[in-house]
Amino acid sequence: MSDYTLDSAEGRVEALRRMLTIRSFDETAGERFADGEIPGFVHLYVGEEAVGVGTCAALNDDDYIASTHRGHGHCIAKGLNPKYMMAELYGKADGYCNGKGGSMHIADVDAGMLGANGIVGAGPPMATGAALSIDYQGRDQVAVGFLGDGAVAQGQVHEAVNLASTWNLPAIFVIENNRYGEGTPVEQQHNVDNLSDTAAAHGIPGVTVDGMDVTAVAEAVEEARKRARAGDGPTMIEAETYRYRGHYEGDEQVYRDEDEVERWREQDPIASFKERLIDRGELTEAVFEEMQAEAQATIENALAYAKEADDPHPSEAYEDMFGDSVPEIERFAQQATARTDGGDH
Amino acid sequence: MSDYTLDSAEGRVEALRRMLTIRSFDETAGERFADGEIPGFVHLYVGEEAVGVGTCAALNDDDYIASTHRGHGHCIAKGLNPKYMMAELYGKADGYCNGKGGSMHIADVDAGMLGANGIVGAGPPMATGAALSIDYQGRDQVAVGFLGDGAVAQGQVHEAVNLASTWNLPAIFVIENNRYGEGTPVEQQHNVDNLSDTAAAHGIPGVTVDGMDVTAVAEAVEEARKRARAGDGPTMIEAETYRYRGHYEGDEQVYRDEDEVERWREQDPIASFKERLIDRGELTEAVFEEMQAEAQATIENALAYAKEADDPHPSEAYEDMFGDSVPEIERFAQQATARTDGGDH
Amino acid sequence: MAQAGIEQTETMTVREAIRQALREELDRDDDVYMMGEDIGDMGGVLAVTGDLIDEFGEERVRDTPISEAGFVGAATGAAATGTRPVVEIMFSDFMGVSMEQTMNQMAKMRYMFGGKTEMPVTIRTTEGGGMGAASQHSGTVHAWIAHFPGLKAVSPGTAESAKGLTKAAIRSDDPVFVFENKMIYERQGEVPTDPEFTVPIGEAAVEREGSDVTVLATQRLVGDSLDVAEDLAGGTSVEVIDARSLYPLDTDTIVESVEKTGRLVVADESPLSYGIHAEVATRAMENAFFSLDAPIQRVGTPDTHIPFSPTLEDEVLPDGDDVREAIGRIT
Amino acid sequence: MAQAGIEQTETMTVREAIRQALREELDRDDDVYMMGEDIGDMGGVLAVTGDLIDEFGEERVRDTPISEAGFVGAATGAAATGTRPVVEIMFSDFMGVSMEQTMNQMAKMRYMFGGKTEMPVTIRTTEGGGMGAASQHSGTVHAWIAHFPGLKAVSPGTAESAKGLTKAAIRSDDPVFVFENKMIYERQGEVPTDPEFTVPIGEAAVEREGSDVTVLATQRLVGDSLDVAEDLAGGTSVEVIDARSLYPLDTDTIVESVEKTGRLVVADESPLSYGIHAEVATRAMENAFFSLDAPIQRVGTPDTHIPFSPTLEDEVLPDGDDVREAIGRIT
Ligand SMILES: Cc1ncc(C[n+]2csc(CCOP(=O)(O)OP(=O)(O)O)c2C)c(N)n1
Ligand SMILES: Cc1ncc(C[n+]2csc(CCOP(=O)(O)OP(=O)(O)O)c2C)c(N)n1
Ligand SMILES: [Mg+2]
Ligand SMILES: [Mg+2]
Repeated sequence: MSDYTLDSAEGRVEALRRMLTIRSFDETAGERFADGEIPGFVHLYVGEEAVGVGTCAALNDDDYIASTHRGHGHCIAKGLNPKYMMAELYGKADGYCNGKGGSMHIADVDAGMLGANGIVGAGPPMATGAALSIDYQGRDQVAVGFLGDGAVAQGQVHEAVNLASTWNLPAIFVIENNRYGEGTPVEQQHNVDNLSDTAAAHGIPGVTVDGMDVTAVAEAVEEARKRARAGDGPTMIEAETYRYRGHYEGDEQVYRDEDEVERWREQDPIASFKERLIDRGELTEAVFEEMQAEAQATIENALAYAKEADDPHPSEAYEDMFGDSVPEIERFAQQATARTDGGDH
Repeated sequence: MSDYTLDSAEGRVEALRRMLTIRSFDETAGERFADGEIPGFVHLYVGEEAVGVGTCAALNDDDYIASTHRGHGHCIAKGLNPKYMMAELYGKADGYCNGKGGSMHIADVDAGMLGANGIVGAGPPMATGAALSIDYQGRDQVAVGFLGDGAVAQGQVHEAVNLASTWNLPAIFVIENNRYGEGTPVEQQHNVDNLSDTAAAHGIPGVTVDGMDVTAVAEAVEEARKRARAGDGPTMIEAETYRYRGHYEGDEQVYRDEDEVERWREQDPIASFKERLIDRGELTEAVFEEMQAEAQATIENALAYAKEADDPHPSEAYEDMFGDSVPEIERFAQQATARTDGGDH
Repeated sequence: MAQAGIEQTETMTVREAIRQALREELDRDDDVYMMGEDIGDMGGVLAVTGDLIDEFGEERVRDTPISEAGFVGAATGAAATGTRPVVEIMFSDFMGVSMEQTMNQMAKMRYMFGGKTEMPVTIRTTEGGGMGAASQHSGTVHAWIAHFPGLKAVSPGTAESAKGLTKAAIRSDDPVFVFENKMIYERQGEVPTDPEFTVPIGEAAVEREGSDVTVLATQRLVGDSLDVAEDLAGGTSVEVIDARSLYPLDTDTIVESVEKTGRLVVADESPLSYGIHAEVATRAMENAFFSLDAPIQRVGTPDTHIPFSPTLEDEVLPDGDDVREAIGRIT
Repeated sequence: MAQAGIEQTETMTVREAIRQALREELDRDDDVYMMGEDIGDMGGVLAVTGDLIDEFGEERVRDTPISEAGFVGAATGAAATGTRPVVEIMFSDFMGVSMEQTMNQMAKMRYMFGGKTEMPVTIRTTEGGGMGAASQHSGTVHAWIAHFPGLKAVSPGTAESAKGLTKAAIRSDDPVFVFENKMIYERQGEVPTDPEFTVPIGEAAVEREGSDVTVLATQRLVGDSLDVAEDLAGGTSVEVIDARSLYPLDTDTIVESVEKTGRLVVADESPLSYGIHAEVATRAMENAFFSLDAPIQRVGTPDTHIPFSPTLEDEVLPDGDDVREAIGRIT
């Protein structure tokens, strides 16, 4: 079981905490990017927190997830440490990928997080593969592949789902339908009412759930997990959600108006879940504020850590290409080491 | 309109004639292959004639088809000349591809035949592309992409169908479900009741028809054609059929028993259509036998033609790579020409 | 096709030059249209297509679903049936998605069909590291396309060649890949304004004459090499050639230069092993074996992916310093 | 890893040698399993896997749907999570379908993740013309994989190396592509029987010693070159090296030979431009510049696809005659 399940009050509060942590992480990352501190591309999860958290709440700790380019939320939901995540965004030596990956490639295979992925649609084959290992070795796990609404158009998604279905593997596919692929609305990418209709092509159940509601997501994933573990094969879940920020930081968002964003904000997954917990007497406003402050503190610590952490040594650029070293690369590694040993360059 | 439509007696007889021609072509090709006269791979259409003929009967002459590796039937249904087809199988200079393509690549773009294709699943993107040209230039045509049951697992098929659907293009996808992809039964490749269920993933109508019945196929395609021309987008048609011969010539067919083949033969598309035409008084046994003899004669002529036709000149290997010539290839072309001019090698 | 109308020029960036090329060709030929992801209202992720949609509408500047196999395949089918698609693949790293359609259909149809079809399709895509975009958005894969029979590949290094090659690609009846290095979009240059100006595919350009050593460069490294040449002027006289076309490759211009200088550096961002460099070096050797006074030097990415961290990315990416060192090793 | 146990050998074909390698590795390690199209009851289209399914069952010899992107992607995910898949791609021409998973996932994961995963996946695939299979079933695309960072590529020319390289590939924690030329499946050779025998990836083999000219060959052209060497014996003394591993490439063995002979022919079936040849030639030049007595000769496919008609196919495919002519040009 995961650290938090939504069938206990503690679990629900923990889920809320994770959503707060994600939001804090991503808003901070957005600011730091705007200030030019973070290189490359950054895709934020603000508004979509219920999907990642709802999914991971229903998983066991040793289950796998394969993420997308919009992966920070999945990482935190799966229990990764924001310190090393932020260090990775800053390209530091002890980021999750030693600075080699950045936002789009954060991974922690041992924690079951098979990587954010810069390729749209690449998560599902990865999840099918992990489910294959599970099945082959008879382990008691499942593998989840996240994908966006846009990614549903990718052939590799269909191939992966079909393979998982035909081989009856313990995989779950979670579509995060946030209504856009970059600037293109979902209606211009697909001609179906629900993206979960895709499931019909592969003979597996497809459900569409409210992706702004963390419990709705968790319930669907829990059921899918049971099904998978019972040997009944994969499930496709579409979670209807929305991203509040641009596709990536810096996006001018010519394709939508602020009104639309505002309408979705009214269903905010954090605010609405908080209200529900307060209504149920599982949370007070005061405790919530404390949690929020804690989340912010966690991220500020992570940020301070990331900023102060060491850059990788240039020679590390030549490591990790293979399990062993090859002469083609080795000579550059030696030059790089020699250069810094000699102090020049 | 095509040369034959199934709503007239003449059309029906012509359809039967084409089916006979296909069968005769393919049985002859099979024999010639067994005798070592035809190089490479040969995939025969025997048993599946009703699908290609039913489809092309419902098309106009200038409509496009994009075929598969099992393409002879599509060619003859579309009106290609068996002489140049057979010459191509023999690798001769005036085969449809000047001997460069062989069985797997017969094409006649001017006749709307966009090529047999050695890549499983490659026809649908081609058909979507032709439909795009049609749509873009406002022409009154449609484009059909054929694919096998196995090909339904290819991602490019999904991408192509989704694109055609989203762009509302005048395309039709015809799945020839002959129950096997090479030696693997359809059940081990997919987990759906009908392969036409695939249509649901892309928001287009999907129908399954009796692929041993040429009129059933033609009716489905006719309706799909109307739909496409009315601007209502693509349709997916699954035709249930069967191949009598091995996957390719030389296949030992360990994956099925003769009984299964025999059961399908009882629904033979030629025999059953012939019976129907006789019942309707549109054909007599005598006329049928005459037609059969004619078909055989046509193929024998084609064969004689192919055998006597000239081999391409070796220097032709260097032609047709590009619209113009590039120095990298030109120097080999010159060497080849010089070699034969000089008579050596 | 000669370089017509190079008399009148205008200063513009590589990005503007490409957009102008697209605009002119859309204007010239109704059968030409573009497709790609977010090239319409978004104006392209790297802002190359810009406002073309306003001018030409969404039938001619088409946003696609995220399905490179589907739309590259469709472009191939469309090119075989009478229209002239110009496709944008956002990052060349995504070319893997559409490699089947590229290698087996687009590249082979004309040949397999005995010449019975044309294939007037243009693929524009972006390459290269330098913006911290990490390994899946920074690759330089043009050697694949240059190697694969049936495809032409061009790689402009200047604004002029960016415009002229893009136009030549669109006018060609063959599949042409235009590899745009994303770090030079802002680089400025003089660009001919005559709408009939094109750069013939298969011709390199001597961008600077010199007598001591030849640097054959591509893309970003053309500008970097010109800067180095300028720096070294007085000491070492460096001839800088922009390869411009990778396939076909202009052997004659390279050989002529090497016969003059006797020394060659090949600078290209692709991974070193089996990269562009080796082919250029081998052709130089095959055709100017006895003119070569020193081993040919290769400047490229040392067989790694492009890492995210700026420290690491700087380490592996070839740049002017590497060109300078390579020159130093043989002069 | 040394070449252990080469004392005892058995005569077998390349096909048998590969099957034996697969059998031994399936036997040795429960985490190893195979997947591909019709490798089970059908025994593989070119009959390599044969009856392995009878011995190991359908969990370990898995027939897949026709979806190379799906199963290569799945193999990648599986290799990252504790199992060791061995994938067959029926014809290397189909590698385009799975190129995304190959280039962006399989090749990059270890590096992008800072070394936090292994990638023990083996891809076996068939290459080459000669059976009239036409352009979509006859390609030789190994230069793509040899060029792309993060992938290893081997290309056996003999039964011994076919067995030893296949086993080494399966035991490797890196992605290794094994390129099997389909025309040599019937070629026989002596093969070590010790189940611990492997051929280290990255080591070429001098298959025949000589002093006048070196022929560095791959796959089918190894055997063809040996035949030519035998023919020429007495007149010209030809050293024949089987490259065996394309990446990493054994520069030392090549350079040592060239330093001895002063002359080099590179014979490989890939298209000539940007093919294997140029890299080998360039390394020879970089490392033995002053030993070279004549321009290096390339023998390969002259930048065309492989046409169907036997007359045309013969014309473009490199063979022993081409090797002989190339030797003749420089000796
Ligand atoms: C194969 C591929 N094509 C294109 C892209 C560029 N790209 C990155 S994210 C994105 C949009 C993805 O949309 P969606 O799947 O809905 O995910 P979201 O960004 O909305 O979370 C695109 C087109 C890519 N990374 N990979
Ligand atoms: C991409 C690709 N993968 C594999 C093959 C090898 N292959 C050729 S035909 C075939 C079976 C195709 O089955 P199906 O689509 O049902 O067509 P059928 O042969 O039954 O007409 C396979 C696997 C191929 N040609 N292309
Ligand atoms: Mg989206
Ligand atoms: Mg079939």
